[in-house]
Amino acid sequence: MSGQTKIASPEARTAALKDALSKKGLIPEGALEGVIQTASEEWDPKNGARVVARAWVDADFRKRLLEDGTKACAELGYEGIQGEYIVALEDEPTRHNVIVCTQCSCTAWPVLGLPADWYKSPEYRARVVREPRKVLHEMGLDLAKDIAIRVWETSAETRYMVIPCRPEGTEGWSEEQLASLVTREALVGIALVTSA
Amino acid sequence: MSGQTKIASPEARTAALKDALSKKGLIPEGALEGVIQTASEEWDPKNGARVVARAWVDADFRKRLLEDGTKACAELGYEGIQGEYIVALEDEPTRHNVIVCTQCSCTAWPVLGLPADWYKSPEYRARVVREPRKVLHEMGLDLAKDIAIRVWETSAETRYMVIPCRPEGTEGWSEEQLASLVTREALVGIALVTSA
Amino acid sequence: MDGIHDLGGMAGFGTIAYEEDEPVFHEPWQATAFALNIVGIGVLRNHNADEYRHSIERMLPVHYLQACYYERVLTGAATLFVEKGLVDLDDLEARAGGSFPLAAPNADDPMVDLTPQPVARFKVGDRVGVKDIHPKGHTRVPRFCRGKTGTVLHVAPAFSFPDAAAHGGAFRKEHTYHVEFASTDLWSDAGSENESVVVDLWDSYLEAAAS
Amino acid sequence: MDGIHDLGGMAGFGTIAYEEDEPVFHEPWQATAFALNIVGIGVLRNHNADEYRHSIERMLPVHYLQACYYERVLTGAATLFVEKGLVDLDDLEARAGGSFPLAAPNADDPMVDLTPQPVARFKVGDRVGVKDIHPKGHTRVPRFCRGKTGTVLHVAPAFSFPDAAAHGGAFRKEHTYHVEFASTDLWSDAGSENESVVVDLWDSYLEAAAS
Repeated sequence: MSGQTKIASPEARTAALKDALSKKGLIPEGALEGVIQTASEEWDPKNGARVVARAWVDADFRKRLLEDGTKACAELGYEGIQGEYIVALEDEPTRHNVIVCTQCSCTAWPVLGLPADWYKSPEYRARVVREPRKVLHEMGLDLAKDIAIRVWETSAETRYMVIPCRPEGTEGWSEEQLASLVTREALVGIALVTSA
Repeated sequence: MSGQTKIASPEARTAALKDALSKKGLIPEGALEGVIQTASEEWDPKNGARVVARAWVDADFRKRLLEDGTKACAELGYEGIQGEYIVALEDEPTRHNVIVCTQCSCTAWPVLGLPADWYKSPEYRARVVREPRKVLHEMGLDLAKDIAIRVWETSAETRYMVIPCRPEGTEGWSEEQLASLVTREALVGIALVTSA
Repeated sequence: MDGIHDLGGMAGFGTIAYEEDEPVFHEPWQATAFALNIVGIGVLRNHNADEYRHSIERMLPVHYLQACYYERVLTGAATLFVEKGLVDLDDLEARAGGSFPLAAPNADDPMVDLTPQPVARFKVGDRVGVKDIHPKGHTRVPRFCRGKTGTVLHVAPAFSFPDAAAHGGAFRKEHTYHVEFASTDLWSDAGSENESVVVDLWDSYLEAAAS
Repeated sequence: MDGIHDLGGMAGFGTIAYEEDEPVFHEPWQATAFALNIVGIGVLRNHNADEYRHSIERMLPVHYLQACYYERVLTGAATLFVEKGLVDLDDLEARAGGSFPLAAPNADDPMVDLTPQPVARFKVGDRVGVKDIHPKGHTRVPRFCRGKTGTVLHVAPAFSFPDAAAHGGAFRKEHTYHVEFASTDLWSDAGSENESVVVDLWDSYLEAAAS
């Protein structure tokens, strides 16, 4: 492919690509910074947590969320790239949902944020479809054998989010309090929500 | 797996394994040297070449070889480990045979020798079953579309060898002369035998 | 393509490394690589998301497994910028001060013949079979469910068909379906009871199955 | 196991590197590693050939693809010497002056239930289907032919059944068959006319198919 033998670091390669495009005037001013800001600040699992909390306290919203996740998330201002078709998956006491993208690493950026490294790892992608109970166990979530597990493979344009079961002992909590319990892990289904 | 972080070289790891077994007195004197000598000197594609040449000049031997490759090879003294069940595959003008072991790198050591690196490479193993004509072309063997290709996957205990077509213009050649034409590549089917 | 990216169900992988309170980006170059690709898609229109996914799939398998996610993003995006002529590999390598491994070229004849299905053929509850196709180019039907039978849980809107979009094929939209497969159907008697995988599949990947 | 070793048909690999007049061993350690494994099998009876093959299959995928053949041999053999207690990993690493990556442990429940077939059930010309099994342990039925139908070209003698032999299962012998599969049956319309693959398959991997 080239006369060079030593592979440049990813950092040097990234700088090279940026410089080569910039030198040709192809990168509009502020475009990269804008993307990075959106990715770092706007796309946030706290958004998904707020969606979940709202669904827990507002039965009408929950119904709308299950019927049209995209529109319900947009009500709270969460929409856009990789959020064009959001489907919310409601956990039940007897059925647990977990999300993966085995072929790349798709996820619902506006509500879940950019995915964590574990989600993008070959280990998770390879294993969770074949042995979800074992994978969840290794990640700290023990599910009894009689709880069914549905693994959702993000192979097309649907972007999933999990609505975990509301933990006991949270009756009367505010929406904000509830949202603070919902972790990014719970939104993908590798953890439950607890009030402890 | 260990507190060590830097991976020792394969050379250092091999020496470590040899030393650890030796220190326990587990390696009989001369055992390793004996294996290495056999692998380096006895298992030799020249053996397979002699089998092929014999089959070309001796119709009875050819018949025995096709009926029971193991026994026929043993007539010439080629037998033993990884030669317990040898099947010879005779090329025809309209059908070419090529050998692979996709899952490891099995081959008939007594007649073909230990396989070359290309045979053991993930590239060959992955590709030759799916696109043999293209692989052979890349390796210098162009087969017309009307020549059928059979790829033999060494997935069990059969060890294959190819009997290539005898090249034209070799009428009256001695068995030894003919054997000198048969390359290790031809015995696996990535090359033809030519008299040039 | 039946490539290394199609990891679902592959055995031999170890423990999943989990980092508490992981940042969005671990290093600034990762953010830049991510942004370069997004700008390449959304602003420069250099490539679309399907071409981008496939550019990563075309990485050599050992490079794919060695690279972290953002190195994969970088490699895929850079490959497409080079292939479309916006930048030159020699220039990139000179700037980087070392070699810049790209993904391998696209396959000849990357698409298989699948009849377009503009109208949803299936409904919730239908049993569907996944065609056993092996396109040389981009496809979004994981190998682990090919040839398998599942049940439609949900009918999603029509979306651009990726096998075509990744290779300049005629634009078409088809509904996708959330199809549930029992683990024991996917992995035979090495599967597990009470576990299933739901795969989101375009209409033309599917055929009707006996219920 | 559906591991990285099961490479047949996987796309994305590049050109095959070919070396003219290649030596049997490129470096002395490769000869030693090879011999250590042969002695481990044939003299020490530490392990059998099926355990050995599987020990290599259990290498982490990225290590598998990075390693040359003899590093795979070394890793597999060392794993089995450690697992059987003949040597100690800490001792090996102290001697090597660095870490000594081994293969991952065997899976729990490595075998699937296949009825032993002591008598050859098929004959030349029979159409046979390959069971779609996915054992977690060692198996010698490549993934690319599972679920496919082929034709028996040859009936070989009975040999030890590897899925059992690799995991201390009850010893049994079964005939193997050279089964020919058309390329277009294996890879659908991405296969090629006038090409076929012949796979050598144990009896219990197979079932009768309509002709």
